[in-house]
Amino acid sequence: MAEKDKRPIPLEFEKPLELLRQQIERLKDQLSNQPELEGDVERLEEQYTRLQKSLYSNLKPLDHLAIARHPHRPYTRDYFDRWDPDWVELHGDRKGADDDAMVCGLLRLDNDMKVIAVGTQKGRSLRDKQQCNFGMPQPEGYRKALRVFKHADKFDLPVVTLIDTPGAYPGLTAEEHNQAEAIAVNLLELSGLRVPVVSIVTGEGGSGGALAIGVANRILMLEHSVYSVISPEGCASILWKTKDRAMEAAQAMRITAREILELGVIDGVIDEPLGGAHQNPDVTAATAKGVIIAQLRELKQLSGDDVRKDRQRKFRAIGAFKE
Amino acid sequence: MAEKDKRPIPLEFEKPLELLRQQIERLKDQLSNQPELEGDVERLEEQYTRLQKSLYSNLKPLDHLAIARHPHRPYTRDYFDRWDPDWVELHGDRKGADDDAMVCGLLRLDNDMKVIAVGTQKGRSLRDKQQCNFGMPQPEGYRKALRVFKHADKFDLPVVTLIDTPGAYPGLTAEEHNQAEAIAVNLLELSGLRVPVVSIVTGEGGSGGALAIGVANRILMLEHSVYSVISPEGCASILWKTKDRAMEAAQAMRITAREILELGVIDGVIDEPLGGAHQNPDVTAATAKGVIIAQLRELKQLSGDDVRKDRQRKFRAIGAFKE
Amino acid sequence: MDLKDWFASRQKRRENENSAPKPLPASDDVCALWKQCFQCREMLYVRDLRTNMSVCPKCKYHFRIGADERVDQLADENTFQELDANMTSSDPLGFVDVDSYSNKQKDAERKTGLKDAILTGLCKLNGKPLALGIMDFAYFGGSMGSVVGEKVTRLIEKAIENRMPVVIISSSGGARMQEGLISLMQLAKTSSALKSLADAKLLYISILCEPTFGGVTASFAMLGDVIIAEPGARIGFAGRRVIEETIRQKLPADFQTAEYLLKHGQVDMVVDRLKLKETIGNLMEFHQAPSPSDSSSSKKKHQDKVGSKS
Amino acid sequence: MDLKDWFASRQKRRENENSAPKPLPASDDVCALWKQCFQCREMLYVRDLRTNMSVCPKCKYHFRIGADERVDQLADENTFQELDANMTSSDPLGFVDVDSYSNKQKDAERKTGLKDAILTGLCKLNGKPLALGIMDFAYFGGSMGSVVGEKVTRLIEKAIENRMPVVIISSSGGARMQEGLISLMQLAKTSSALKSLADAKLLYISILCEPTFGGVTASFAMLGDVIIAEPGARIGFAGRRVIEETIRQKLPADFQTAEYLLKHGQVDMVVDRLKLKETIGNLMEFHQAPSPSDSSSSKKKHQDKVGSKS
Ligand SMILES: [Zn+2]
Ligand SMILES: [Zn+2]
Repeated sequence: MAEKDKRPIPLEFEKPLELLRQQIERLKDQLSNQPELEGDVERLEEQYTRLQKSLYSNLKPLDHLAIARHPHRPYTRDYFDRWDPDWVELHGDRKGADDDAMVCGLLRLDNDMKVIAVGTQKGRSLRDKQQCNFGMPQPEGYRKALRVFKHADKFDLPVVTLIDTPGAYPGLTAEEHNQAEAIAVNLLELSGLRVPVVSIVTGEGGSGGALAIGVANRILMLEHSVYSVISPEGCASILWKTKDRAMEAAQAMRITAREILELGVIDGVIDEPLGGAHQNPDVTAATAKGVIIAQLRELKQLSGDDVRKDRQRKFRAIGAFKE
Repeated sequence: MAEKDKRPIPLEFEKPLELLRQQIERLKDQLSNQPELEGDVERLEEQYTRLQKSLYSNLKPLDHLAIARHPHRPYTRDYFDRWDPDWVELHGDRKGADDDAMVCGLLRLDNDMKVIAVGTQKGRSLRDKQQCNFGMPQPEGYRKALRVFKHADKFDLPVVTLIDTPGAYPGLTAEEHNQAEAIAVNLLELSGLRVPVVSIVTGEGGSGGALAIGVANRILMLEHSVYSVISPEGCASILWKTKDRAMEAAQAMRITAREILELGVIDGVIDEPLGGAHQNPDVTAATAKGVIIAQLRELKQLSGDDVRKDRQRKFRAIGAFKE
Repeated sequence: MDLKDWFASRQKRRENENSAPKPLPASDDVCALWKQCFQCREMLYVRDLRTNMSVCPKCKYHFRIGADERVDQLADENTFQELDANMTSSDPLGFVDVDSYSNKQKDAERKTGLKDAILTGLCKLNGKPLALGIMDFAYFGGSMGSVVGEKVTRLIEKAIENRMPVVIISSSGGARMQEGLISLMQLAKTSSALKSLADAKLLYISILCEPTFGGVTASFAMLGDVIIAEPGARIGFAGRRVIEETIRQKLPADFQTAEYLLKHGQVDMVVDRLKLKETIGNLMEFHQAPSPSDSSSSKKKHQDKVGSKS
Repeated sequence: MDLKDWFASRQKRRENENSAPKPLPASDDVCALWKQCFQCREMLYVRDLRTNMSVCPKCKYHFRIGADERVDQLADENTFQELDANMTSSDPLGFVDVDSYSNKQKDAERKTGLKDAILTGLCKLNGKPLALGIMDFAYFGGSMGSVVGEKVTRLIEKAIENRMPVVIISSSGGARMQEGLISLMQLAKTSSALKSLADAKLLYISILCEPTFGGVTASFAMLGDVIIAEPGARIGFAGRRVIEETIRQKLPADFQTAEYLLKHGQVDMVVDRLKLKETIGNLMEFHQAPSPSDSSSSKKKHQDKVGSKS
């Protein structure tokens, strides 16, 4: 809710835009003394929008990644709060942990549209970030999500998941508590749900840790979000032995929403406001909500068996091979 | 297997018997010099058996408890090893722990009688005892058992459980990891299994921690085993504010096999060799195995639905009330 | 399973109550006008306390309350229909400690006006039908014997029969020793009933109140589809003292509190008593199957279409 | 997901191999006669090593072995019928790093004789039919792309069709980066197939070998009804180096070994390669549905009896 207080944080590729913005502001400061400058301001503002549009229509993969990781980017709780201010949070895996990197709740998207929503959460303040482990769930987080998925299945409630995570946490206890199994079991169980599942990649879709809540009937990505099998930095340091060549890796792996849509893995791309979702979280949330409701209305026509088959068929078909 | 090396450990109520045993041994030592004493030895040995029979037909509840807790008493692994020397152990809850207080395995009791067997394990040596936490499972142990119960249900394999535990472990992490939930979920899931379940209380049946693997179609108790809602010591210290009155508590709570059979909670009592199961583990194991096979043959006639109904009806009927 | 701690803490509280200043010790009626908060020590006017649902207005301490008061707080007015009102234990063991179990039962009934530690019935909540069970710690430390086990089971069966959600409010020291192994078996009986409820896909909300321990947490109390705890309520399997004796180590101050359980993933939420009815009503509404007018009908149509092939 | 560690460790091993004394460096044929044990440094005669299933007779070190050698060790002689032998990746991204993915694939095929990182087929084991998948780390670090995903999925489908158990032997660095998100989706595809296998109540035994990581553990490898690891095999989700960089802390020496996983409840058993066939055969026999001659028929009779009421 405190978005208005946030100072803009320009990204690397936005530097010319930022210079222009500063120029405009300087000019505006002089406006009370020199009202004749008003025309200049207008002209510069037009130029700003033109430049912004031009920059945003020529983004490189790493630019998308930078927007997806923007510190002001709306996170899962920002969407839940906007979609249903009265949403009820469900806590815990019932077995010893409540992973804050995974948020689960009961939401009413519309009068006749009750859903179970699950999403990874990055955390805004430093304290929040630490509490949420920078959006990297532990096995307990995936098992918390699983509990809630089963709850949804039991009560015939559709599932909505929001994906924004660098990946599952690579830690000592995470390994001890079987991070791999936690993810694998979610993949298996999600594939078997008899209720519709819609997933949106809202920021970073980081590997198996993202997919663990992303086995959905419909997968959508926000315009500037990314989804990849390994982070560009990780890929570069394996293939070129240096993280500096992340740009090449990002390019080679095709991590952006449009490219992944072309690959046929996802079902659609959701437009963001010019300059990215963080420029207008309200509009972004409203757009996303509209898309979800439309998808769910369609999926709710299917029987439990059919909705499950629909999901399994979707993943069954993904693969690129010759024989 | 090392039973023969074990020195006898006489129980409190066996003291007169022990004196007699020592007398016999002294006499036997003199036999080579004074063969005329042979008659005396025979006479004393007859007396020994008479006294033993008399003592063992007048046991008080705490005497049974002492036999049930006898350090030489056969434990779960002793039974499994005798029932099927080639049994295959299954380890772990898949989520971070392998609780040694809960042993799970695949056993062939007979040519056409494959079972999943689960039991609490106390441990013989001090090191073993510590490893097994003195037979007190952690929540992870109950969840390990649950995983195996579900495996049994999936593959249509009957379940056999052996109960010998002071109870679920009352520890800090046990509480943090939701010991109560681990037990409760097992009760619920066991009640729903579509395969036959047979349980034997082989030693101590300690409260909810015992019941968590004891929701069975048939519950049997070894002759000198006990089963109680709280330990006699615990009961005494609540009601009389002193553990010294455990005898009264044990009497009042009716914890012995015969009394519980009379209460109608269990289905049968399995005879032990004179002097207790530890006097002849081979015979005890063979008897128990025979009983299990007979019970399972009966239960295997039922369909999955019926075997489940049979179990649920059994517990549905337990209660003593007026209205 | 261990009532020891709870008897001990009850006694300590009683001592606290005794040592509290008694404003007007003349008659019981007057005496009952004031009550001291166990937590902040504030003297509270009993009528105000009641109006505030027995939550201290100063420090939010949630007092233990009786089953009747709970009915008033949760059920729509005059809708609560009690079930099995006259069920009592038949003392299967003829249990005697310092006194006989049956005498103790009579005593407890005289003091509390209850026949056992739970009140069950059908009612409406915000106009929606509900099967409601409420444990009362005042009767035998809320312990579960045959009567609690049977009434909980029948309540669940009634809910399945009438396709209603179930709410059970727990407050208990555990299984009742005086009925021996029969008490223990109530854990299995109630959990087995909940298996059938789950198969029927009916909602079960479990509310955990100060205190809930032993056989009750190890059965129906921890099996809710949604689990709610009241603030400050102590909840666990083993009692604090037993654990300290076992691990020979001091436990954290907030160990086994509702808030501690939330942090450790054991309850879905901690809800103030003043918002409890609203929360339950909301959850009931959320989990209600859609009315025949919407999606389910179109789904059925789809199935019919598939079915018409044969 | 991170292949980094595995490439690094493979390289280190290669260096070790290079630095090992070469008894007769004259020709490749002679060179291949001896091999040094990675663990105990003993020089081993290759033919002996093969006879001992590539397990060091001195220290029990389990060498990585190829898919063909596995077939010989597990399948009854001449029973293995390969499936999808000619499937290759179609390079959906046109991926290029220092070289193009398609060139690298050709290279890997030339070096290993394999078309991708898994061999699948139907066979018999102790006379019983079995669907068998074997990953080969030599091809692209055993990474999973479209071909591994598709062949595993088809193998499972074949098993469902023919009601056979499935055994998959894993050895993999994770998902294959060169196919991008399509590789990631193979995790979901294979896990979804295993859901259908589970619904069909067919046995799936997963065997984890040195090394198994990333996307393979995070999908089919960790979903076995029974999970077996080979001694000393390193198994995990994230690579050791990534974890050390993340937590800035040294990890235990035995971290992520088969034995460590056993202690932490993640695998059912650690089984020597020399006993692997026997163990699998035993498990297959144990989980086999009873033949029509015994209990199931009497059960059916019982059901008929119930059915005859209507
Ligand atoms: Zn107060
Ligand atoms: Zn060696």
